[in-house]
Amino acid sequence: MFDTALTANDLIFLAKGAGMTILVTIISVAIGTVLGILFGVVRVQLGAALAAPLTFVLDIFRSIPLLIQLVLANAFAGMVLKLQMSGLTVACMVLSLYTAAYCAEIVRGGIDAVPATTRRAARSLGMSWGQDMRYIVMPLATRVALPSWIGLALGVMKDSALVYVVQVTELLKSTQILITRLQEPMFLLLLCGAFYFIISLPLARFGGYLEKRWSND
Amino acid sequence: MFDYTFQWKQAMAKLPQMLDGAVVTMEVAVLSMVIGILLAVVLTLLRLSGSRPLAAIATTWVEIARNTPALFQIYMAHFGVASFGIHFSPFVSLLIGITFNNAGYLAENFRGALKAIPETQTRAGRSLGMSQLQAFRYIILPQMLRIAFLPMTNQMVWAILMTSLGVTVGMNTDLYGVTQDLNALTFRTFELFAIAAVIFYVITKIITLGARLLAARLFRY
Amino acid sequence: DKLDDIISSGTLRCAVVLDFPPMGMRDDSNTPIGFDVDYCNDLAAALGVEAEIVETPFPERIPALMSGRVDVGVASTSDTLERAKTVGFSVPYFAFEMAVTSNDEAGITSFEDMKGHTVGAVAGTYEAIALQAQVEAWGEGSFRPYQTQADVFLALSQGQLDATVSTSTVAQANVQSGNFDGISVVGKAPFDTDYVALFAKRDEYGLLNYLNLFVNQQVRTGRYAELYETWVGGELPDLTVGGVYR
Amino acid sequence: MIEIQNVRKSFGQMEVLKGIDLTVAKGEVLTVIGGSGSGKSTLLTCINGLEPIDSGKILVDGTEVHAKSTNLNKLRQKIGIVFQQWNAFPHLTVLENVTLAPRKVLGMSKGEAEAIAEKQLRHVGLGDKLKTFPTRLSGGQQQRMAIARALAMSPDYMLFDEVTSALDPQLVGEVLETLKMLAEEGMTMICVTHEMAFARDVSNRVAYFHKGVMAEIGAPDQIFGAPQEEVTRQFLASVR
Amino acid sequence: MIEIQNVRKSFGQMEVLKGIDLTVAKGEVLTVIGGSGSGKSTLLTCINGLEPIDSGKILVDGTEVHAKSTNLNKLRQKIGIVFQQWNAFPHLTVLENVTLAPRKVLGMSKGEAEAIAEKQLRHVGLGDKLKTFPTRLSGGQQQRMAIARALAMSPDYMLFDEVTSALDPQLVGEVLETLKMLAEEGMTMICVTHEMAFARDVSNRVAYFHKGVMAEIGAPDQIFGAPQEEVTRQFLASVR
Ligand SMILES: Nc1ncnc2c1ncn2[C@@H]1O[C@H](COP(=O)(O)OP(=O)(O)OP(=O)(O)O)[C@@H](O)[C@H]1O
Ligand SMILES: Nc1ncnc2c1ncn2[C@@H]1O[C@H](COP(=O)(O)OP(=O)(O)OP(=O)(O)O)[C@@H](O)[C@H]1O
Ligand SMILES: [Mg+2]
Ligand SMILES: [Mg+2]
Repeated sequence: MFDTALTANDLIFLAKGAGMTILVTIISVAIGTVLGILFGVVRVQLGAALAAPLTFVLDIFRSIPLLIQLVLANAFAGMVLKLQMSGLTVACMVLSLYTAAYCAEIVRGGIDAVPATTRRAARSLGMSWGQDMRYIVMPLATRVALPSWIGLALGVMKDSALVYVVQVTELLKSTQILITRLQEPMFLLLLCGAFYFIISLPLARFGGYLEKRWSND
Repeated sequence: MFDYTFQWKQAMAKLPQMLDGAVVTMEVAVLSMVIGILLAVVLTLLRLSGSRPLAAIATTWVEIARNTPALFQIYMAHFGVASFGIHFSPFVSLLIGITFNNAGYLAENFRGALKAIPETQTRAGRSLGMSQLQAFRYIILPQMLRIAFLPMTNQMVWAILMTSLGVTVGMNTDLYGVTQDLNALTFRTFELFAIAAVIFYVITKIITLGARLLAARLFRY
Repeated sequence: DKLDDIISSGTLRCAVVLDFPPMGMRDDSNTPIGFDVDYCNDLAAALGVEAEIVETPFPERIPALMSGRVDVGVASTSDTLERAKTVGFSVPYFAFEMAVTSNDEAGITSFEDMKGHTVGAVAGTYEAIALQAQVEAWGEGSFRPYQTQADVFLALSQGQLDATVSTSTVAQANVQSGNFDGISVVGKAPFDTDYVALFAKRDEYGLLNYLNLFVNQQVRTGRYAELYETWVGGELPDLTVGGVYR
Repeated sequence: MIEIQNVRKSFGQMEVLKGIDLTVAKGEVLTVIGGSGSGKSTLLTCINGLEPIDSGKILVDGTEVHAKSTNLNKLRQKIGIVFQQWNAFPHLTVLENVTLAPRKVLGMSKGEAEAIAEKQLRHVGLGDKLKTFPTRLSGGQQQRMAIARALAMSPDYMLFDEVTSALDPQLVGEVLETLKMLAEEGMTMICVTHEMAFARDVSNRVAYFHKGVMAEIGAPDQIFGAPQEEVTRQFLASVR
Repeated sequence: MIEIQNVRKSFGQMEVLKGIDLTVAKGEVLTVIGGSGSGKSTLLTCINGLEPIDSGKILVDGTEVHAKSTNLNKLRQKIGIVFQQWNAFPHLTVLENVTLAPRKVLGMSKGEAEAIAEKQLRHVGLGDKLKTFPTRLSGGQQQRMAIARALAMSPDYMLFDEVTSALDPQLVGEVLETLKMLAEEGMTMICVTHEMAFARDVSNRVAYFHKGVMAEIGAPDQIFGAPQEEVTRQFLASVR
């Protein structure tokens, strides 16, 4: 099993795929988080009834397979809107909204976890809504939300394995390409799994650590 | 801009085939949940067993399930293990992949739920003369399942969504597989997948709603 | 129109399937090569632009075109009437015979032997559609579509599939590659010759017209024969059909 | 001066304040007593505009609190309020808790704000806890910190809502001492409390609330010694 | 008869029971009092084998509790125990709480178990709560349910560990009444409690625990009226 036809060239090829996985993840998580915070705050601010349309739309992203979202977005952008978008653009757009949908829930949970009395105290000191948000709610909500957010970011990285359908060659796809040439499925798959594992595990552990630390005070 | 002509009629004619696919999707999801829950209970017990090797096996399972893509797990269940001459049909491969994933995530949820149940509950059971297993079965487990019910519902929804990954291991009888086959024949990509999306959405809504009703019935306390 | 767009943009983006040797594959440095890759390069050269190879799995060829990710498909695409409702095809630029490849342990020596076995092909291809229909007609055995040609041969060599139907060129290339142990080409599949064509958006008449002429020129100039000799070898398939106007 | 004129307020169907009239003069200490749910807390949160009112008027130094044109953030700077539940900002040290509003709302420099904060914290007896996080403080210390935090904005009025009722008995004394000190320094205060001894000793007037109505108001001697209303008598009997 | 012979028990470094000798006769009511952390709860959980001991012996009707050969599940059927809190199984109705062990441990039929459960629940005054979930019960009712649950196993001994100390004052009485009733019926009981009046009125003997040692044991009159030990005197003075 350890004598492999894998060359340095192939490793670079795999690394490129890994780079693509990371790139897609970083872009999507960054945009998705900004949108998610926006949506989450809007939801809390409007209340359940007024925010119902937004809730509905975000819920759709959590109720349809990502694969279908990608295929549909791709088909819609190209066939219906006739936009010339690269696969990477479509992948990042879909994944960003997908991230935002989950992130909005996390943000909402975080904000809800800040006791109303603490916010009242801030407002009664003369702080504006924005100052209350900035100096009181955000730091406190972050403690509640960060561990789940780390979980979400890792989830997005793993889900980014599906963007192959819009012709983005990320880590798993690169692995499949090499399997085609080298015919060493088990070895290559283990290599690929190890890579995901190596990025995920420390971050996941860090999230667990934060959760433990912050839940104590 | 919208000079694309939608052909809904042609696509809608395929609805019966797609609904058949939805049934298969449900089969995979439900089976993977039932087996996944049982395995998760076992994994949880192993992690509590105090035996280091057993706990290590369980922990490895959980960590791999949670830290690699579901697609990877399914691909591995089909092409990976076949390197050792073990062959599973697409249906079974998909089922194994999703079940592996479910069990890992659920075991983690169960562990969290267990932490929330006071130690005195076991004590109360034991002091009534129950064995360790009886105390777990009749006192801890029901409470654990209640606390983990919402995460379990979410996992069920994910299981449904994950069935779409079956195409990578040659599955073509589930909803996604059927849709993809139809797409290959007609190339009405947008219409077909839009219908599939609606079906998926409806299924997940029925499940979350059903779970809510079930919870109201099961957990009257 | 599209033709102008391509020329003015300076790049021609071709959808090519890269796990379909010898039509499309990767060399040791994972660079795309193959008949289709060269064909695309020729077309780009004729247009006076740069070629860009966009890898597309079989099921994603047409969606890639429809979504504007590529300008033309040079992807060994069968010109079926059903598909022509959605995209525009050129005249055929290649023709495939269908061959049966089997795992040596399955004991299959002909197309008919496949009856009752687990067989497979690449989802969304001409041969997959035909084979699935045949399996249903036989009423026994089962059919599995995989996403890529590579997965099909991987499954075949692992023994997950007993046999597959694929284009004979692909079958030969894969068997000769030495990557797959224990499989061999055992016969022809009695399917019609699979004519494959270039494709573009169906309302891009200018571009489609250009493609037709280009295919014609490739044959006339002998470039077709030359590419065939490089990548496939053997008897050159006839791209014309007797007894009817095209 | 705080003027409350015929204020009414409902939550949904339930009318919680049924026409309250009340004036608190500069330098006065008013104690509000009354049963649970009688609307005492609601009145306080209406005074600094945290809750809207349905009708009537509240004027603070002549500014109408609930007028559209009123800048509430500005108004609240002169009305300090401390609540029953400790509402320390748990992510900030004691010093940061107190300096936050002066810096961000009043725009003070860090140095300026810290000087004031230290003064106020020493004032309430927390001079040695500046770098501590509130979770490490006892309940009584947290309440005193909340008082210092409000005082750091140099308010003209202070509202206290049962600041001792969530505390262990042995911690109540230290907080009441702080309130007494403030009263002696001439701060205008409205204190909702269940501590009758405090009400008697410290306040200029005592108001008794009953089911959303101010049933009786008067000097402590009068309310405790010779209540006019039957409901007041009953309430006092029940808490004694 | 429960015989405790020179029992020692440590948690890690800390010795919690430092050689306890004690015998409780059939029909006797023993009350155990003592400061927090003196080892009272630990002793009870050792008696029914929930905790192992380090040395010494505990015999229940002649059976050595911590012997390897002892079937603890069987032994525990004759020793009922009720804890300070978290006793109720929240996912089961009151009736199911009580029938669970008779059915699963004793193998009774559902009907049989329910008959017994209903009798015991009526006995403790919960005859009208059979279908209720414990979360809907007051703390006092929950404790009485826990007592009925233990009684449904027809135990020969009952151990009570501060069963009233997590209750609101007005609920304490009803639970103590239930204990008293049991005592009058002749149940052998060990009650750890802080309720001195109960200890005095109901028990045959009172044991005072101090830092893991049984400092004094005797009739209630003696312990409360003329304690021999200085530590007992101090303790009693502090709780009065
Ligand atoms: N935000 C709210 N929404 C709905 N009802 C409320 C709200 N705040 C208070 N109430 C109700 O208004 C009534 C008066 O409440 P308030 O807090 O003013 O009473 P209180 O006199 O301060 O009582 P306590 O002594 O218990 O603090 C109560 O019945 C309470 O339930
Ligand atoms: N499971 C345990 N692990 C470690 N230490 C323990 C454990 N249980 C009890 N202890 C310690 O043993 C000592 C005796 O505890 P125990 O609960 O028996 O005291 P107690 O007399 O019942 O006190 P209280 O009146 O507070 O209930 C305490 O110091 C306690 O912290
Ligand atoms: Mg109040
Ligand atoms: Mg105790």
